[in-house]
Amino acid sequence: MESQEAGVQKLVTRTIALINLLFFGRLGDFSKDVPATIEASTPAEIRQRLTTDHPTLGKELSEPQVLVSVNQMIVSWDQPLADGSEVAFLPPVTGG
Amino acid sequence: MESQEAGVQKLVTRTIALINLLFFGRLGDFSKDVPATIEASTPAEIRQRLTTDHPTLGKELSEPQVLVSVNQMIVSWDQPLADGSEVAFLPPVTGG
Amino acid sequence: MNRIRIQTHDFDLAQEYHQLRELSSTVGAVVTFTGLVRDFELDASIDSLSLQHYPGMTETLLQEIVDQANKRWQLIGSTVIHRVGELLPRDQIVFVGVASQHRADAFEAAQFIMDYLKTKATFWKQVSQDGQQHWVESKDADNDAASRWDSTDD
Amino acid sequence: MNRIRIQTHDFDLAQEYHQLRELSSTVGAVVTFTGLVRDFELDASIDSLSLQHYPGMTETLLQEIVDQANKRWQLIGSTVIHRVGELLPRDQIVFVGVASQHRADAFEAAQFIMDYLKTKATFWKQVSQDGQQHWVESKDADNDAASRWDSTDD
Repeated sequence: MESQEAGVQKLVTRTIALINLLFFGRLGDFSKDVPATIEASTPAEIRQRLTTDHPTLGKELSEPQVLVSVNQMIVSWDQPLADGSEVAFLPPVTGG
Repeated sequence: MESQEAGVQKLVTRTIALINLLFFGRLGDFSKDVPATIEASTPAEIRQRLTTDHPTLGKELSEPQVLVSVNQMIVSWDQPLADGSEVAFLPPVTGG
Repeated sequence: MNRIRIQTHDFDLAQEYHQLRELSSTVGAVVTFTGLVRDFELDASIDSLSLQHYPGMTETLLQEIVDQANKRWQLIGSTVIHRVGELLPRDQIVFVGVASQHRADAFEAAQFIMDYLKTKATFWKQVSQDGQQHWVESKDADNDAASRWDSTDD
Repeated sequence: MNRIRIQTHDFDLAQEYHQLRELSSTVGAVVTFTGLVRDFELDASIDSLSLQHYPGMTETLLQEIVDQANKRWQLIGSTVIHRVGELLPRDQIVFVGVASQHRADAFEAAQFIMDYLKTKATFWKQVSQDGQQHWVESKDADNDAASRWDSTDD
């Protein structure tokens, strides 16, 4: 939030985008009072910001097996985010 | 045939047994006029004696892939035979 | 011909098999895998199972897995069905069917699709045991099963 | 529970699957293999297929193969059906179904049974092509498929 204005105005090093959040599997249990959207420039920043208000969720998201997807593609945690992106946090899958 | 009498009388080194013959797969095509039974002491001897009257069949039976069974068990060609045994000649199988 | 379906309702093995078998007169082998809900998990009996997935992404991932299978083996057709929602012990949960000319292709592709589905496709299982619900942990065995296909990957 | 049948009449995959699935509440995986008569052999179309076997010995050999599979893998049940007599293109010819707790056992056992059946069980195929009948030659690929199981044999 502190750098939001600068980012939006100048588009210099990073854009602060409005992101739709999704949490699957066990992560859903820890994110019941998390807002559906957040402003952030990377998945790593989302995680960092969520950790402030939701430390338990933040800890879960930091587990090395948790993957992150942007618009349904698995990406790295420092993937730059565009406005309106759908960011999902995915614990290890257990289907089949 | 040459040693049949001696074998039956003394039971010394080998017994001449009356054997029921079976031919499967392509071997059946070469054995249409082969009698259903034969006297012999081993599968190898059966093959040798069949070769005399049925050279084409004999050649087929000498193919290395042909297996022989006695009473439905795969055996070696020098397996001693008991009277009434069922000896079958088996080309490579092709089921499934 | 590759079909992928994610659905809450049950599937009929006979019907799926029939479709694969009828794809072509060159079909010589059809392999089917059906996964069933077992009545226990970690040695405790389960009351029910709830399956969540990530709509859209799951279909994309399954399509990628099936595409890979088609690159690696000579396939005539395949069908992948995964159920979601509430399931009970002994219910059918997943189906993979593969038709090919020769049996090795169908066997290996079906096993490959299942191994990858287990480790890559966005499904999550929650079991209900003694009135308590908890998420199923992923299994090392599944990761091992999937990774063995990596070594021969193109 | 292991079933072995050699028969002239057709079989019903759905019925065989149902029996395997219902064996126990611990069944988590059912793999089926169905072999179909293709309409060509060595690039020539076929009119029909005639399957001969060695009654008695075939059943014994199939039982040995199934026993070996049960020693090597954790199986809940299996079914092997092989048809004999006259068959037409697209007819079902052979079925192997395996039920187990975990999928790897069912997949591997089903493939093992088929590979061994192809090279050990006393069946012989004769095809009719353009009014001419000839016996099918055995395939090196089948021997290779079967021998790969030898290295890990007990």
